[in-house]
Amino acid sequence: MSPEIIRLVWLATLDTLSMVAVAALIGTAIGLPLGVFLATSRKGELFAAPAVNGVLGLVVNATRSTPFIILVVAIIPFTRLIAGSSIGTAAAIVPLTVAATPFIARIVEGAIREVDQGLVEAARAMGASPLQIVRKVLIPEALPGVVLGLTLAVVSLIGYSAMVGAVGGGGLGDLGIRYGYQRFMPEVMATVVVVLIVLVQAVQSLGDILARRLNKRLRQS
Amino acid sequence: MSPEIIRLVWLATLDTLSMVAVAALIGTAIGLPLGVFLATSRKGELFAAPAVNGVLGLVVNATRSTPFIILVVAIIPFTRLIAGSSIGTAAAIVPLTVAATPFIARIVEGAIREVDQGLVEAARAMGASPLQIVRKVLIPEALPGVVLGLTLAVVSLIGYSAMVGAVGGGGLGDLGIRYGYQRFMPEVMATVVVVLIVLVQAVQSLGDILARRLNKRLRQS
Amino acid sequence: MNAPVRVALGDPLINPTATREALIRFENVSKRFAARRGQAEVRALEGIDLAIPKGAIVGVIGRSGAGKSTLIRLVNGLERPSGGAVVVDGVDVAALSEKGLRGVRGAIGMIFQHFNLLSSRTVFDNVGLPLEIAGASRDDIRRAVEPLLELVGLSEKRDRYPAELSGGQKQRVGIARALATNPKVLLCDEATSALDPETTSSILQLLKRVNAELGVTILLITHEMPVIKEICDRVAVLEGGRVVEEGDVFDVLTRPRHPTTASFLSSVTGIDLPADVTAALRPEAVAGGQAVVRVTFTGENATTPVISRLTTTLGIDFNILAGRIERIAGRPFGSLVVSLPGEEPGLSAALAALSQLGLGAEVLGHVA
Amino acid sequence: MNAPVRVALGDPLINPTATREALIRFENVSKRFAARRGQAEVRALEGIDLAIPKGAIVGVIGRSGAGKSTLIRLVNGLERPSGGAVVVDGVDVAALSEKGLRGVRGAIGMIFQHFNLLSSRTVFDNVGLPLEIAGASRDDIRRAVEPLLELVGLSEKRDRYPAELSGGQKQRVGIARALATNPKVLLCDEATSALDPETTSSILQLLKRVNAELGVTILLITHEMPVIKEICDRVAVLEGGRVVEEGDVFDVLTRPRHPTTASFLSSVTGIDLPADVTAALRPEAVAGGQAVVRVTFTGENATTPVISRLTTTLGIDFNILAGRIERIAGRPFGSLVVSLPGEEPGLSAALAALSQLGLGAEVLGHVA
Amino acid sequence: ADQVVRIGATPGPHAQILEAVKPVLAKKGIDLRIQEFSDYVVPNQALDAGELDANSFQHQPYLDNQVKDRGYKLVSVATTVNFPMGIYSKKHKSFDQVPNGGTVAIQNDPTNGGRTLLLLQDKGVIKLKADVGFKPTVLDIVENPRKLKFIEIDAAQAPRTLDDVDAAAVNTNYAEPAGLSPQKDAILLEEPKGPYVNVIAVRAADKDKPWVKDLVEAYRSPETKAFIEQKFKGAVLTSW
Ligand SMILES: Nc1ncnc2c1ncn2[C@@H]1O[C@H](COP(=O)(O)OP(=O)(O)OP(=O)(O)O)[C@@H](O)[C@H]1O
Ligand SMILES: Nc1ncnc2c1ncn2[C@@H]1O[C@H](COP(=O)(O)OP(=O)(O)OP(=O)(O)O)[C@@H](O)[C@H]1O
Ligand SMILES: [Mg+2]
Ligand SMILES: [Mg+2]
Repeated sequence: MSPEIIRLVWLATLDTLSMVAVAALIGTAIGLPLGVFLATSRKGELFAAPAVNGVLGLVVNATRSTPFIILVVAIIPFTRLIAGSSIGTAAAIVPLTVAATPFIARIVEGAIREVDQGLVEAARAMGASPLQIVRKVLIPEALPGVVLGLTLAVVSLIGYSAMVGAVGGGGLGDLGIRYGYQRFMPEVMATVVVVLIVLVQAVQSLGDILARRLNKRLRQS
Repeated sequence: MSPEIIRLVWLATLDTLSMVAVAALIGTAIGLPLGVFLATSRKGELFAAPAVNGVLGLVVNATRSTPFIILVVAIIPFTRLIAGSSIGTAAAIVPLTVAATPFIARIVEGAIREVDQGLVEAARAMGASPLQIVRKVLIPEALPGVVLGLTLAVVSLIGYSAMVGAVGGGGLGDLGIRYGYQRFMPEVMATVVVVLIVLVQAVQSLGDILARRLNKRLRQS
Repeated sequence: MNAPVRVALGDPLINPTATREALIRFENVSKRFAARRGQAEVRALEGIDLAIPKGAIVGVIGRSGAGKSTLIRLVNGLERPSGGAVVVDGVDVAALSEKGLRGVRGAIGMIFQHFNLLSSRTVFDNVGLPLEIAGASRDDIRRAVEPLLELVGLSEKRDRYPAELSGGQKQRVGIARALATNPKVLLCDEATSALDPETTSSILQLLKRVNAELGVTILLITHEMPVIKEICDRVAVLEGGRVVEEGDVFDVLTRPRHPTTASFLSSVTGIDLPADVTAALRPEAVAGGQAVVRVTFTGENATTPVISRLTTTLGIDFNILAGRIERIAGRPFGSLVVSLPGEEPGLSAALAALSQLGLGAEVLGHVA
Repeated sequence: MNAPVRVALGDPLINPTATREALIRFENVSKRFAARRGQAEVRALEGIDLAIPKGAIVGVIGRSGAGKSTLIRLVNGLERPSGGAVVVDGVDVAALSEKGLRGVRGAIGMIFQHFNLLSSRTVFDNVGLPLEIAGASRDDIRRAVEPLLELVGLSEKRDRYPAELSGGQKQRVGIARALATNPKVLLCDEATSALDPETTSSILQLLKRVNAELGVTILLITHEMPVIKEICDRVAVLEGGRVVEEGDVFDVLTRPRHPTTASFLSSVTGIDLPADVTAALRPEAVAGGQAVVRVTFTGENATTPVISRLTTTLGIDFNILAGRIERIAGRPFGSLVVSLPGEEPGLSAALAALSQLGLGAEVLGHVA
Repeated sequence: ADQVVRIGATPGPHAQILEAVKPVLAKKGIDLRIQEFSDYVVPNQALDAGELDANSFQHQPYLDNQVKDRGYKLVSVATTVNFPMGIYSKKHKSFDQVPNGGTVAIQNDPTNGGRTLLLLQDKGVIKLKADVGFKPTVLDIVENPRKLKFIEIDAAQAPRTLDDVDAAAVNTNYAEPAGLSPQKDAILLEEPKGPYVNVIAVRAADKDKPWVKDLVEAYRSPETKAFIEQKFKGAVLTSW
């Protein structure tokens, strides 16, 4: 493999890392509260607001159902507003984040729903406000599940990031597609895939270990 | 909108439904046991087989990390073996399934990990075999979480299915991209997106209701 | 009667000179769990009228499933009544919004039957949780939690997670947590059910102390009669969702009017006959045999040397087979099963003498 | 000693003529929970030697955290010992693989301290679970489960989910579940801790019956001394992970050699003095006052009319202040706190007479 | 400092050729920044929005259509290269052998797919609606006497489907790396003239800027031509 290719792979790796990291961070920053809200705002629940819940659910579903490439184009004006440009790696972060957020929200929602209602009751009995219940009970108790879910989301994001080639996003997936798929250079494709696997394996292992560390429910004998 | 377009949308909807349904079914059929195994085969666990767990985890990660389009190309021989051809809707189901399976496996893994270890202990104390523990304890107890996770997977599959246009898979996403996006027929794009949203909304609501029905842990007052 | 107006659960509660007005009052409260596919509605509580005086320790007893937990959960609004009013310190909590309840709940500590400890928090942090919620500083939390852990004997387990604790240790964490905020009202749902007698006794002493020193009103569910005996002022007996008996502990325990109460008491007053004696009992007098008589002490006369006096007066040999005499709410109470010569007229004379001394006397049967 | 060879837990176990050889034997067993970031290792059990005779009901008591649950969990291999052997019916379960354990476990029923009911199954299906696991047919399951539900009083709750049950109802489901497969060994971890006295008593009767009729060996953890008294043959006292006392229930309960046992017993034998008496006690004799004496009955002499005899013999008035006499393992046992004239030489004479009658007598103090 | 020119291209030959143009242009003091898009819509959109200065990935009819549909103010300033479209088969020696009802893979993007349909019309295989312009779709087929089944797939995927179909349309840029020679292997080949010569497009306002002239010159330089001939061995034809 030529040093040129190695340089390309290296740069693409950095691109992927930065895109995924930023999108995951922002996606979590928005998706986490959104997911918590989705999980707790149905009728009779903590933040009971069934109407808002319905609307947000619809927005989340709409975002999730739009094919990524259509989403990318549909939000170009927004992307330009945020990133100053609609093309390039920085710009690609915007649609990636928009796609990641509802995904993360749904994952967080699922994890929050698993929290023992008895604990919520205990906190309610202490006079906790809904926000306190979220911060002190729901999130800490759901944390192992949330971490596993975020791992899933980050890995999915790495996959998604391959699609931002449409707006010149770059990154490993795009490199693999451009060189490996369209230019028929199997060795680039193979290199890219190997790097991706290493990356995903690292993310997954990290997520697993963290989730296990955070899980205090297991009797460890 | 011309009747021709309506017909196209209708056919595409059927394509999407069939692709997603088949991929989800097969993906679940394989991903469910795989996820259960991933969740229970680490050191000291039910099916303790750390080596196999490691290898399977790697395979799952490899599949998840490969960009979809590269995956499509990489498994063409396999697709041809299964579907008799590497192109068309039927053939598209193969890579969709291959992509969905590890995703579902990870989701199931997460849900299974949430099951109270006390219940596993109770079953062990009854002399249950690992398979019985899976069938009678882990899966039923994790079911609400699994159903929510499968909902997430199906919605993601609907998104993925937009990408199988590359191998002539057809379906709503592909239609939206080709006609709405590339040929600039905004009304097709809008129609497709609306149908997709309705579809996703239906899947999500169904999943939510089912998960709630299956959850017997809530005190309902 | 106080109109149900929102009043802060503030200082007045700890005023030790307060008269024994009701701090918590159930007014014709009912609670039903709605019917569910194929399952009938459950009437967990029905027409409950009950007053918990300020500063009192009130016990609630009843069979499993009688509605005790449901009753206690109504007080802090964890469960909403299907009918009636639950008035706490003048406020009908049933009518309060979840937000309105928050203020009331801050002054109510609760010990849960199933502990409800946060698995993600250490023992220390679990006990500190209500303080965190109340907005206490890190230092204040430490100052409050550490002595509490000492009190419940868990200082050593300070940084352990609930999964690493034994059942009783978890329960003690729950107790410490409920006491952390110096609540004005303490709701205890089987607070000592997982504890050994010694630990139970030390927890009860603790509850007694917070009651006496801080005027904390305690509503306590238990199925252990010794607990009621030991610390309660009043007791209510639930049966099938209704209060079938209620009153001063001494009165209820010594003169139970309802069969449930009576049957519960058998475990505490030793009214049950030993099995070997029961087996030998005959209904008719046996020549040269003994009569088995239950002598009941109802408090007033337990200080007079009854048995000796009978012996000296009538010249009868009493043999104590079984029984128990103890203090209930400070007064001696109990019963003894004794055997004495079963032939007339000695027996009748003995019985007459016993009742003259103010003792209950009941011939259970005869043995050879 | 049996070599630890794999033997099916089959019919031999229910052979009522079997001699009382040990069915379960702990041989120098220790159990440690490994140290964890910043947390020391926990030595839950240390040098446990204990034999559970076939067909016996053996109780285990001890303070919260003493290691009782850990001990019981070793029997069916839910916990693996850090050292020593746990021999069940000749098989060292500690040496068995998880797979090997399965056969042994099929013959062991377990009632968990925290119930461990499947939230996704109804009451009926929870009780039926062990039968399903054993491969029973739908009909067999119904035939086995329905009478069990009847026995524990939950027929009405048949199709309810655990979340809809009260604490005691959950516990009863756990009990029914443990009995569903007619196990040869029953491990009960606080099986009645959430139950009222009446329900407890009916559950104990049930356990007694399965023990007597089916020869089920029962290892039972409890902190309720009445439970031990009521059904156990033998009892072991755990303290800090060690067996500090073990033996026949009557022996251990009547002549406790270890302070823990003694302090546990105070709740059952009424050895504690009433608080008001304690407060008035003085160490020195008071002119014209009374001496407070604890008279201990140790079974042999509880059938002689001691008090009356003393009265007639010495002409002393005894006043019973408190105390309890009851049957433990069929023999009367207990103590009475009595007051009698405190002046010498009458007091010494009375004490001498008491000890001559084989009674323990201890002067606790004097009151005016 | 040097002037920067941002140019968009699709991956493959377009981008590869621009990489060869880059050093030539550098000598004129222009830094050519190549931005690849694996999409046909975004490059025009980005150019129109001012996020690119030029692009080089499309032919004139496609540009005209985009301008018409979306109102872009873009013009072409030079023709560049041509990739003759070919139809290939692994199963048949000539297109006549393709049986009735046989399957033919065509590209699923409007430019290439339409171009293939027009090629098939030219060769008398099918007949399209009159006046369909340059981007007919399979829906525009009015006569299909051999009942051919058209399967639309990704352009890059085409060579990989040859085992599954009777024939597949493959752009030359994808044929060559897949080991197919347009001259030797194609069973139908586009005439090398036609409207499908690619162009360099810029914003109308920029078309007289000096850098445009430099860019065109560099593109059409002998160095570039030599690169194309050596690299693509006849699969890419230059228009100058
Ligand atoms: N997984 C664990 N990790 C660390 N320590 C543990 C673990 N499980 C139990 N322990 C400790 O071991 C000791 C014995 O616990 P065990 O549950 O056997 O007590 P117990 O006698 O059953 O008490 P209780 O009557 O309160 O249920 C306790 O001090 C407990 O904290
Ligand atoms: N969510 C619910 N849905 C239906 N029935 C319920 C629900 N919660 C409680 N019940 C029923 O209400 C009755 C009263 O329950 P509660 O928990 O108050 O009993 P309890 O007196 O506390 O009993 P225990 O001593 O066993 O804890 C029981 O029959 C129980 O099955
Ligand atoms: Mg209860
Ligand atoms: Mg225990």
